[in-house]
Amino acid sequence: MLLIIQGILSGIPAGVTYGLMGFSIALIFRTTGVMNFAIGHCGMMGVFFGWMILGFTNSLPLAILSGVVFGWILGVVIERFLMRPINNMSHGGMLIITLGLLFIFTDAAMLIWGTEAYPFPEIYAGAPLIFNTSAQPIIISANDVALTIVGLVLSVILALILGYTKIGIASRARAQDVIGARVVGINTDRIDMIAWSAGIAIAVIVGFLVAPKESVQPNMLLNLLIFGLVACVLGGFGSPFGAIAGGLVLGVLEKVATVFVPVDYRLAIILFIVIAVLVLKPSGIFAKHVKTRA
Amino acid sequence: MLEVQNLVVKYGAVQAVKGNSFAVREGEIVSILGANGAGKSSTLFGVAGMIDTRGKLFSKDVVEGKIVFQGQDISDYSNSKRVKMGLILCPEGRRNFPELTIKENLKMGAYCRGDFNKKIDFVYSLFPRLKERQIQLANSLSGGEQQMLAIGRSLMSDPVMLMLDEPSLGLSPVLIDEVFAVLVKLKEKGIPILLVEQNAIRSLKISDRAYILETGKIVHEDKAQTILNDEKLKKAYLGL
Amino acid sequence: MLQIKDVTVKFGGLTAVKNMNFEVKKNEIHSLIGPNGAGKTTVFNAITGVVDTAAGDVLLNGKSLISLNTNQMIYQGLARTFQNLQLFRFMSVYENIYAGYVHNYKKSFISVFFKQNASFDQGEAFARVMEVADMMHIRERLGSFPDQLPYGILKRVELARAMASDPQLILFDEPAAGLTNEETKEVIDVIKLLQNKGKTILLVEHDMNLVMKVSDRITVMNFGEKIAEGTPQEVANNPEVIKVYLGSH
Amino acid sequence: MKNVIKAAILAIVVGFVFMDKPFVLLVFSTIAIMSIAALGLNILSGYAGVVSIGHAAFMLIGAYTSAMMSIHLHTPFAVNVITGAILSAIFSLVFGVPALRLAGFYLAIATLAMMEALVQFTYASEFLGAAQGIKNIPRLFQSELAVYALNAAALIGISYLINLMIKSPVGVKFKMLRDSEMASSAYGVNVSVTKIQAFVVSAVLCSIAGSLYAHTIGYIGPEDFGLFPSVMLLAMILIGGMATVSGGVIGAAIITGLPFFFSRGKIPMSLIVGVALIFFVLFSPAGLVYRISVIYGKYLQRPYIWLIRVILKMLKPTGKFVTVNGVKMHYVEHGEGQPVIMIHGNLAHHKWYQKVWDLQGYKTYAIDLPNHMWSEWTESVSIEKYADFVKGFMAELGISKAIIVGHSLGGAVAMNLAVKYPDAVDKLVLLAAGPPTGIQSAPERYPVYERLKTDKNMLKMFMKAVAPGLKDMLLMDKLVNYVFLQNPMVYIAHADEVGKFNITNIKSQYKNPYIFLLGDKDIAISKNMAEATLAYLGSNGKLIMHEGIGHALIMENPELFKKEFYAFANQSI
Repeated sequence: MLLIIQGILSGIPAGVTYGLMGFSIALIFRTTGVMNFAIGHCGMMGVFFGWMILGFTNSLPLAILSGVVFGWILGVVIERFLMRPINNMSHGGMLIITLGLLFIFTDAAMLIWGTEAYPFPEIYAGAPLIFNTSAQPIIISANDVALTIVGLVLSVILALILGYTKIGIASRARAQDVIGARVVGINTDRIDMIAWSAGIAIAVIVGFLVAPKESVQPNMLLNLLIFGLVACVLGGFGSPFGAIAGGLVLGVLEKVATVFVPVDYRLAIILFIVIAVLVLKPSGIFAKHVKTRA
Repeated sequence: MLEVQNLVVKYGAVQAVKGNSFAVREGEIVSILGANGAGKSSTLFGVAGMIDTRGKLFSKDVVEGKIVFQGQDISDYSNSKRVKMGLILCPEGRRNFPELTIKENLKMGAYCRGDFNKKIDFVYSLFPRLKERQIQLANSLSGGEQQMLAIGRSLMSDPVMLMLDEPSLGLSPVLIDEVFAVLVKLKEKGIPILLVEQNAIRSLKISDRAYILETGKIVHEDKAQTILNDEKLKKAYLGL
Repeated sequence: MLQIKDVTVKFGGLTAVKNMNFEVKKNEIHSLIGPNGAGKTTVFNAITGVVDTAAGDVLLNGKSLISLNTNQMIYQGLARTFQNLQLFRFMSVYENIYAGYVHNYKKSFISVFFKQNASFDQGEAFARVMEVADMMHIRERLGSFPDQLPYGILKRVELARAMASDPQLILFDEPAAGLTNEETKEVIDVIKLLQNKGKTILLVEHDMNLVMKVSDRITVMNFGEKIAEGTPQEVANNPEVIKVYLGSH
Repeated sequence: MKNVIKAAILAIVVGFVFMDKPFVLLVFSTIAIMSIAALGLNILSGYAGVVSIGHAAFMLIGAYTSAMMSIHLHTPFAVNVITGAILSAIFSLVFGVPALRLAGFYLAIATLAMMEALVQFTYASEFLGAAQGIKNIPRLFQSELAVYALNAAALIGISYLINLMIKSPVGVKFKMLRDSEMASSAYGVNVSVTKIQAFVVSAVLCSIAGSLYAHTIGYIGPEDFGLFPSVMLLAMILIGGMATVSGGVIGAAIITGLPFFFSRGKIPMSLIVGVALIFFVLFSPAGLVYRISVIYGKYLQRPYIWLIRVILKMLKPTGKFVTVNGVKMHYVEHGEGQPVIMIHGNLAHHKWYQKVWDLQGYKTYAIDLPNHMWSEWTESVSIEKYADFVKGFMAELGISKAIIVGHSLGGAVAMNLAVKYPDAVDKLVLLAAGPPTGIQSAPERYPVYERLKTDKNMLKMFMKAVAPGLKDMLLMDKLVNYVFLQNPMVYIAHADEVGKFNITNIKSQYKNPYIFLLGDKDIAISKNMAEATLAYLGSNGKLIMHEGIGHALIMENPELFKKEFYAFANQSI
């Protein structure tokens, strides 16, 4: 029992990062209809940039800020010069293009920053929280707590933006009906650009959150890409917040699963579960229905 | 108010509108009539700047021609720029945002133009049903209410000129009466309307002038009253 | 030949087609018309098995089509065209027409790896393709690809594909949509030619000109229900139909 | 079959050239293996239009099955391959039957998850060697050359079988599915069954490739079959060419081969592949195979064709010359008796009549029209002018009246002659002649006619389609070679002319008898067209159809032609 509680508690921080990653994938997919398989590597570019700034300035907040800004600009560039001209391509074509981006960013990072894995500081390095129980203590690292708080605050901010600001409602409107959005004068191109930028910026933040564990290296977010996609599958691609919920479920499931199956097999088993979910209920566990691009 | 010269709309190989010129003057209701697939909706799309062909690598859609609105050449303007000038389209098939609330839908109507707080009362006074249901999602509305919402949303942007595409489509006779009553009210307020309607006789009755479209080309133009008594209309519709 | 019996189609809570009844007789050109959103295409889709019917039956020569999938329709002698031209983009015109004949291949999957089976009855298929290509006057285009051809020719390619399957009944979904007047005239000729060849035709079309010229009988729909049926003359003079098309006075 | 022999010869040459360089042979082995896997993916993605980004998973199944069996059970290679293929087929069915209902991106995620799950399972399993992988997998042969030979043979054999499948109706069904699910369903394609078929075939091919890989390289690890290899497979078919059997080979050669031949670390391969993916999707979706074939057709055969022309010009014309209207015309004459003028068609020359110019009791003149073969070139390329030349030719030789035989475009010339100079025509033998109203050439065909100038392969294909009954390929080759002597302008000009000319008034001018001979396999002239022609010609003749004959009766079945000719020409009027 305690193992399960420990599993749940340590699963939440992981789940938050999966959920945010899923959020950024779902945000771009829902708004623009493109599933971005390069999202992890876009985030990685931002993290590398931030890491570089960290080297120059030694200031963690500045590093994170510059990384996020870099990610935002990357989003603008990708949307404006790659995605906008081809926005009526087939799913297959789009898929291959984002896979191409993934490859390009992998090697670009290697060429610019080398193949080494660099360490990155934790956002909050304090003493871990320890709860003593009769059998065995439950341990939560301080960074995990900080990470969870950052993640949840970010989710709330995103929820507020999407729910109540004009631009947020407009982006939901654009996702639901393009023609409707255009007749009321919404500049759909700009909304798409914002979705790309915001999505990549979130991926950069996720990158910073996991950088202490994964180190800064070209494929640091490859696994998170897969987990993010899985979070989307669980939560349904229709809603970004479904993805966050899916991410939390996934994180907890992953850690709790280790109680019952050998640690090494947990990923394989989760992925098989994901295929089952995808096949049985493609719209996700939480979503009511899903909209696909015609 | 609006003057269109040689409008051409092509979707790939299909030429939907083939070089039409027409105009809408101050305070007028002008109807565009024609069989289904004659190019009426494409005409409105072309005028509203809905077909965005700029910077698209693989798009084969083409819009050509000169569109002058309030003395300004808006042919190169984007859709949002046209909306900002007050040239508003209420599209065919409602095109509401199904998973936004009715209030949010109306808020989106005032996205580019129009004061939300001022206009919302006007729209609610026209369509009291919308006020009752303002926090419900749009997809919970019936067909007629959705049409009200679509018209209401266009009115939110304080139109200088309004283009309506099939506002009575799929509505019951009572609701059709209601819609046409609203159109007359708008006319009284001095808003010119470019109207595309299936219900030819109804729309001619409230119109000042009308154009008849046949396979993408304007074949006839006259006073609404004249057309109402004309055999040409019957030909365009029933092929007699 | 084709009987639509009390067909009702529902989408969620919405009834798109209600108690639809009509019959297409052998070698007849029957048109289904009505304003936008009247449910014509839904009837069409119910016949071809694209949508499920909530009630009623569709009979072709007395055999029910309701339980069949779309891909089994061709075996019942039913071919269709598509409103927005579903041609095979990356296949030549020859292959596109040949595709209409391919369902005649009934050998097992494994046999394709043996040379003698790989090209089944090419002779017969070839002859059929050539025959329908001639009929549609697209013989010179057989080597071309759909992207290279003007819209009017593409329509003929689609008709040729339908003809290659040697159907008894052809469903036309708006054959004149997007065509010039000249091309529409050609379509009228082709439809009449098909009738002469003994085919039965069900037509959904907006172009009243065409409908009035070719139809033997017309069924008019509005709001998912049949409101009139008869010869072109009868339908054109039916006050109900005039009201639907021109609006009420 | 011919391509198989060509490929085998190429493979053998490569083998012998690099016999002493085992490393190079290993590279070629790897290319062959990856080509098989790419071919597998090409069936699914290129032909059936289903994009998978997890196909390396099936290579993993094949590779691990093979490796484990040969290490632990010491089974022979063939058993390993087959077991792996069966396992892959079963796995692809279990995964594919439910998953292939998903569309687009969702299916891509499902394949990604499937692949990742297998890779993670392998990583986790101590039994399968975990992250260390499996080392020392028994090699099949000690000699690298033998290993190479096996891999090359496997590639060639599989390509041959797949080619059969692609050309069969099943291949057509795959393509139909790719281009429009809706239409393919309406034309009898069971969408889910057909997709599964493509999926299983592709899985089996990838599995075979995996088995070969394990035994060729001798070491496998889970990272060999992850996301990057899967996308590399996709890149191979995209770069090489979707929906082509050879596309995967070219793609595999570039992506697998390049890093080997340059020093491995220096080329940022992922960057190149990434850029190539985007570039090919956007600007050249048909891939390199297509580009190469265009370049080959347009430019690379030019020296060869130039050479053909030079050599042919050194030969002596076999016939005689006569100057008509200032143009030297070449002709050959045979036999004695009533004169018969034989006029060849488009892209042809007098030699087309070589099998039929011995006609008992007739003196035949097979001519080269101006602009063709040994005759001089002239600017005036119209069918009417050609008719004038034929008339002039007869006048020069003192022939006042002759039986005129016209094939295809020559038939049009013959009819024109009959309209303009009815007295010169005794009887008319029309061989698959164009209709009196002309045939409009489709505008999109012009680039093809233009291509014929520089592309012997295409011209030959053209001829094969025109004369399906002519089995003597050497003769075919000869006939094609002589075409290159003709005036380059006529390739296009004839297409124009055939569309322009109109002699619908022929009935009122020409009253003598005629026959019209036509094969039922003719791709240029149909029975309908012939019947239309007959309506213009009047009732003084008839149409005779021949079964199994294409556009060229005189080449395909000369005896039949002679029989028909004698029957027609010998009868007294």
